[in-house]
Amino acid sequence: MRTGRRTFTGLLAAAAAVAIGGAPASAQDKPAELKIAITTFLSGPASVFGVPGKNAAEMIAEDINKKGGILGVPVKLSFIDEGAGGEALVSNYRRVVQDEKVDVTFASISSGSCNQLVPLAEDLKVMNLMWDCGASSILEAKKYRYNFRTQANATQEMMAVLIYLLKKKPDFKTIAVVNQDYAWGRESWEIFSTALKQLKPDVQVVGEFFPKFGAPDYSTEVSRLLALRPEVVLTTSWGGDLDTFVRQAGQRGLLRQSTFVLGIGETSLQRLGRDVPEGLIVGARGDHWFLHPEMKNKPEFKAFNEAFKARTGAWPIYPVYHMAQAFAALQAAYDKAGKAAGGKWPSREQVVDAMEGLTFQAWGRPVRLREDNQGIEAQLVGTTKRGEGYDFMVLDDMMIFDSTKLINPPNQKTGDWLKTLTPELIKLEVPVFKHGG
Amino acid sequence: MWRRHRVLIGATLVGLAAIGVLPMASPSIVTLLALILAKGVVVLGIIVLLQAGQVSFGHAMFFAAGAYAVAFYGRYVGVGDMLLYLVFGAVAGGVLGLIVGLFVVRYREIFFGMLNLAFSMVLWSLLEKMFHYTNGADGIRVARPALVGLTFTPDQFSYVLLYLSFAIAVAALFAVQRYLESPLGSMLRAIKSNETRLEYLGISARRVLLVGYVTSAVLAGLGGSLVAVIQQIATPEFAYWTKSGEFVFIAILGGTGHALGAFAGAAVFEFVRFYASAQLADAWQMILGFVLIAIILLAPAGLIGIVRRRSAGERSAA
Amino acid sequence: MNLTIVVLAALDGISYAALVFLVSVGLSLIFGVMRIVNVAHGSLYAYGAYAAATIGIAVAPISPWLTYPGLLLAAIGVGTILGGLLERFLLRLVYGRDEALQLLITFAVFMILDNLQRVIWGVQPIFAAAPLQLLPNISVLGVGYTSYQTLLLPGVAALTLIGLRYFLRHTLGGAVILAVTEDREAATAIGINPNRVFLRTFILGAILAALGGALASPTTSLLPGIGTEMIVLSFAVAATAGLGQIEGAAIAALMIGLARAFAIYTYPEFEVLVPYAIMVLVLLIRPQGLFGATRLRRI
Amino acid sequence: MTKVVLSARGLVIRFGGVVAADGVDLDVQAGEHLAIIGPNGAGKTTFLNIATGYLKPQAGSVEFLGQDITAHSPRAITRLGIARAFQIPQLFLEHTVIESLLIAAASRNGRLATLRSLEDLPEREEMMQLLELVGARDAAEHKAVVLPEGRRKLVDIAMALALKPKLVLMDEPTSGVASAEKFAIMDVLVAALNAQAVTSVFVEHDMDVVQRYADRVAVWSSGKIQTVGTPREVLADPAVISQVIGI
Repeated sequence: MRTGRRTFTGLLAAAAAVAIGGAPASAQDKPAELKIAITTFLSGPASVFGVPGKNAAEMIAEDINKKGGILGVPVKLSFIDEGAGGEALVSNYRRVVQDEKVDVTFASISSGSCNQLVPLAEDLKVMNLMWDCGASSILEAKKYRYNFRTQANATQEMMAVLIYLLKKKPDFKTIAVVNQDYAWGRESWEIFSTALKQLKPDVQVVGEFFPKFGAPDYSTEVSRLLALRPEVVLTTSWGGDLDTFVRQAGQRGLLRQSTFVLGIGETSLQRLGRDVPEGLIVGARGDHWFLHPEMKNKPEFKAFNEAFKARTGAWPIYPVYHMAQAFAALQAAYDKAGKAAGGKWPSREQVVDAMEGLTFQAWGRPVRLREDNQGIEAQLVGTTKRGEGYDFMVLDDMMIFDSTKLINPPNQKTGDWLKTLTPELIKLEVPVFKHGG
Repeated sequence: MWRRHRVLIGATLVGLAAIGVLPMASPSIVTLLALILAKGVVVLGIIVLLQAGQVSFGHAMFFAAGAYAVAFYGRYVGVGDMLLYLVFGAVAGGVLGLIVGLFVVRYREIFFGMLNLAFSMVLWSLLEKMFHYTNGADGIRVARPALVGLTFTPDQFSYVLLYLSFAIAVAALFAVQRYLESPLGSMLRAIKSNETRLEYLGISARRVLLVGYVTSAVLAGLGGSLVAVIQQIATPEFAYWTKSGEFVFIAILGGTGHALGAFAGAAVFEFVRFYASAQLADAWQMILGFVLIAIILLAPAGLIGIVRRRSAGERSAA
Repeated sequence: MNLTIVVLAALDGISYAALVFLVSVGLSLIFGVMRIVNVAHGSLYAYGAYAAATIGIAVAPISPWLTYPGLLLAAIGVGTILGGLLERFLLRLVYGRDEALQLLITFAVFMILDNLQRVIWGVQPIFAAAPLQLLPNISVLGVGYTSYQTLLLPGVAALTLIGLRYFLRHTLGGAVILAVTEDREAATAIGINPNRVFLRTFILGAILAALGGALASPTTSLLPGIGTEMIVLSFAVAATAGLGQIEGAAIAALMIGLARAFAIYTYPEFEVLVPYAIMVLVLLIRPQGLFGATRLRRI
Repeated sequence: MTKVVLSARGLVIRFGGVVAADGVDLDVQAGEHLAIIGPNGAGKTTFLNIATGYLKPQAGSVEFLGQDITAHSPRAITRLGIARAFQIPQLFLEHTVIESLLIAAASRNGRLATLRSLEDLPEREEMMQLLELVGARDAAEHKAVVLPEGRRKLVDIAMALALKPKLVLMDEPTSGVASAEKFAIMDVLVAALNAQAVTSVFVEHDMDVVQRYADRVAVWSSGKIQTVGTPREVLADPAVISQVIGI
C-alpha cells in the first residue's frame, strides 16, 4: 500500500507541474528554426493530393531556406500521415505540438481530419492553417482564434462551377449527379443543387448517385445514366474514383451523350490523358492551373512549375498551389508581425494576431482572410480542349471568378444564404480567357 | 483477496506508476495512454469471448455503438456529462450485444465469426449511408463533456481522461477476472473444450455464451464511448472490419490467457503504431504485421505468455 | 420498374457477379480444403491487378493484343509465387493451431502486403485499359455496353466454374483435393500427402484471386486499398454460399451482383448494404450457408 | 410390478441405409441396473443418444417418469434427472478435475448468477468425496488433458454422478480401464449408485461385468431388442451367445 500512496503523490505532482508549466513562453529571441508540422495523405486514395502537396512543401521550404528563411529563421518541416487513421493522426498531432513544440501546423486535406484537428489546435493554442480542407461548416460553427483557412471553401468553389455551367449552357433541363459518398460529395451537391434551384428553377434532377468512396466500379451507374439521358452530369469526385468513373463513362459513350461537369477535375487531367474528349467543364478549387492566364507569363511562376515538373514528373495541381498559399500566408504573417514587433522575432500570439484580415498571394490572384478566418480565393473554371504540346487535355474558355459574391457573408449560414440567391447572379461579369491567349 | 489478486494488484501499481511518470517525459503521451487503456477495455471483451474459443470479427460494431451513443447524445441533446456518456456507451453496447447476441450465440467458430462480421458491416454501411443523421464518413464530432458537473481546460481534461480511463480499466480488469473465475466464467471456457458435455450437465451453452457476449459488448461499448471522448469524434471507421481485426490482433498479441493481456497488447500495439508512424511514416502497417507473425510463431501465448514463462523459469531456478 | 430496367440491371449485375465469383471461389476453395479463412485473399486480388497493369503497360506499345496473355501471366505468376511462398513458409507452420491464430496470421500478411503494395506501385492511380478498349462496344436497348464486361468477364467466370467442376470431379488431382476436403484423416490414411494438396489448393485459390484482379484491372483505377473491400465482399459471397461450395459461390455471387444492380436502379442508397444484408439473412436462416452441409459430432 | 423409470416405445432411426433401431421397445425399472449388449454397430449407443435427446427418432417415443421427452434437448433431459457417461470420455480438457465437477455441481444447484469463485463453492467438499468414491481424489487438481484414459473414464462418470441424477446412462463404463481394476471400479460404482438409489443403464461388451453387476440384460441386435432377462437366462441363450458374444 505504501508504494501505492507514493505513486499517487507522484501523480499529483506531475499533474500540478503540467498545470503550472503550461503558460506560453514569451521569449522574443530568434529560434534556431521555425518548425512546421503538415498533415497530409501519404497513404490511402487521397495521397493523389497528399503526395504532391508534400513534394510542394519540401520544394518551397528548400526555396525559403535558400533565401535565408522567414525573418532570417530557416523552416523545418515534419509530416503526419492523414491516411493512418484518426487515432494515429490525433496522437501524432499532439506529439508534434506538445513534445516537439512546432510553431505552426498546416492541417489538413480531408475535412474529416480538419474536423478533428481544428478544435484540437484551438485547445493546444497553436496556429493552424487549414491548407486544403474545404467544408464550409467548420468555420461556421464558431469563431476560432488559432485556425485560418488559406483558400476557398466549398461554397465558393461550387458556386463558380455552377455559374460557369449556366453561362455556357443556359438551356439545359435535366441534370444527374454522381458524387463520392462522404462529406465533400454530399456537401458539394447540397450547395450546387440548392443554388441551382434558385438560379434556374426549371431544371429537373433526374438521378442522384452516391457510390461509396473508393468504389472500383461504376458500370451500373453508367448504364443507368445512359438510360436516363440527363443533359448534364455533375461529379465532384476526385482521384482514382474520378478517373475510373470518367473512363468507364467515356468507354461507353456517356461523355458524348451528356455534358460532364467535373467539379474538381483539374487534378485528374494529366492522368486521364487523351481518354477524355473536349468540352468537359472542369473546376480547380481556386484559380489553380499551371497555365493560369494571368500568371503564365511571370518567370517565377514558370520556374516554379518547371521545377515541380522536374522534381515529380508532373505539372503542379491545385494541392500544390494550396500548399504554396499556406506558405505565402505564413510568410506574410511573420513579416507583418515582425514589423509590428519592431523588427524583433514575434511571439506566437503576435503572429496569430497578424493573421487577422491578412492578404497574401502565391500562384494565383491574392487571397484575403475574412473576419471569420475564411479565405476568399478567386475561382478558375474552364472547358477541356486539345492543347498543342501536351499529351492531355488543357483548359480553354477559362473564367476567373472573383469570389466575393460567391460566398455567404460571415454572419449568415451557407444554407440560408443560398436560399436568397436570384437568377440575377448568372449575369455576373467574369473575364474569359482562351487557352494560349 | 490479496494473494489471489496479487498479479492484478501488481499490474495496477505498475500501471499507476506508468501513468504517473510517463507524462512527465512527454506530455502528448497522456492521450495516447488514455487511448491504450480505453482500447484495452474493448480487448478485454474479445478475451472474454476467446475463453469460449469464439473469435468475433465484428466486435467493432459494439465499439462503434458506444462511440455513436455519445456522439448522437451530443448532437441531438447537447453536451452531457462524462459519466452519463460512459453509462450510455455501456448500455448501447450491451443492448446491441443482446440483440445481436441472441442470433449469433447459436453459431460457433467460423460461422460465429462470419455472422459477427456481417452484422458489423451492416452497421458500418448504415453509418456511412445515413448521411443526414450520422454525417457519413466524416463522422460526428464529440464536444468535451464535463465530469460530474466540473469543467476543465483542455489540458486538465486530458489528465482527467487518463485517470478516468485508468479507473475504468482497473475496474473492468478486476470485474472480468472475477467473472472468468466464477462458475459462469468457467462454463464459458468449457464451451471451448466440450460444449456437448456442458449441455449434458444441464447447462445451456448458448445462455452461457450470451452472458459472455453481452459482457464483452458492454466492455466494447464502454471503451467506444471513452475513445469517442478522447478522440473527440465518432466515425464509421469505428465499425469497419479492419477495426475488429485490430482488436483481435491486440488480444492475440497480448495473450488470451489472462485479462491483463488486453492492456499489454494494447500498449505494445499503440506504441508501435504511434512511433512507427512517426518515424517511418509509411511502414507502420508492415511493422505491425511482422510483429504479429513473430508473436504467433514464436510466442503463441502472447506477451503475457512470455512474462509467465519467464517468471515460471525464475521460480523453478530459485 | 419496367422491362428495360430489368434487362439493363441484369446485365450489370452479371458482369459484377462474374468478378466477385472469381475472387470468392478461390477463398471458398481454400477454406473447403484447408479450413483457413485467408484474409490476405484481397491482397492477392490487388497484386494480380497491379501485376496485370504493369505487364499491360509494358507490352501494350508492342501490340495491345499482348495484354491479354499479360492478364493470364499476371494471374498465374502472382498466384504461384505469392500463394506458394505464403503456404510453404507461413501457413504450413500454423496448421493444427487455433483457428483464430491461423486467421490472424493471414491478417498480418494482409497488413504487410497492403503496405508493400504502396511501396512497389506507389499511391497514384494506375490505369491500363488496353484490353477493354480492344473489344467493341455492343448496344442493348440503346445503351452501350463494353463487350469486355458483358461478354468476356461472365464468359471467363463460366469457364472457370466449368473447369473447376471438371477438375474436381473428373481428374485425379481434383479427386485428391475433394478427398482431403471431405475427410482429412481418411485421406491421409490412404496415402495422400495433405501438405502437397494444401500447397496446390492454396496456389489454385491464389491464382483465382489474382485472375479476378487481373481481369478487373482494365476497368478500374488501381489504388491503395482496392484489396480491402474485396476481402469482405468475397467473404460475404463465400459465406452466403456455404464455405467450400464451388457452384454455391457462383449462385451467391449472382444473387449479390443482381441485388446490388437492382438497388442502384431503384434505391441507390442501399447499394453498399446489399451484400451484407443478404449475408446476414442467409446465415440467420441457414448458418452453414445456402449450400453448406452440417455435420453432427460423434459422441 | 415395480415402477418404470424410462420407457421407449417403437423407436425407429435410420442413418442413410443403415437401420439402427427398427421398432425398439424397452422399459427401465426403478432401482435396477440394466445392461444393453449386442454386436458392434448394432445401435446401442444410438439408444443412449435418443434417450438423452441428442438424436431424434424417426418414429416412436421415449418417456421418463411418465413424461414424453422424445423432443427434448439433452439439456432439458439432464435437468429432468437423466445423466450420461460417455464411451469416449467427454471432459473439459483445460479444466482441472475438481473444477469440472464443480461446474456440474453449480449447474445442479443453479449457482449461475454468482461472482463467487468456482473454487470456493460450498459443494467443493462434496465433490472431493465423490472423487474419493470413484478413486480419483488424487487427480483433483490435475487438468483433465493430462489424465490417462482409464482415469478420464472415471472422471466422466463422476461428472454424471455429480448431478445426483435419478437415472444414469453409461456407455461402456469399463472400456479403457485395465482389466485388473474393472471389478474394483464396478464395485465402487454400483455401491455408489445403490447408495443414492440411482437407476442405471449401461452398454457393455464385457460379459463378466454384465454377469456380475447387471440386474437385467437387454440384447440389441439388427435394430431390435431380441430378448430381455436376467443375466443368467440371457447369457445362457445359444442365440445370444452366437450373435453377441461371438463364440
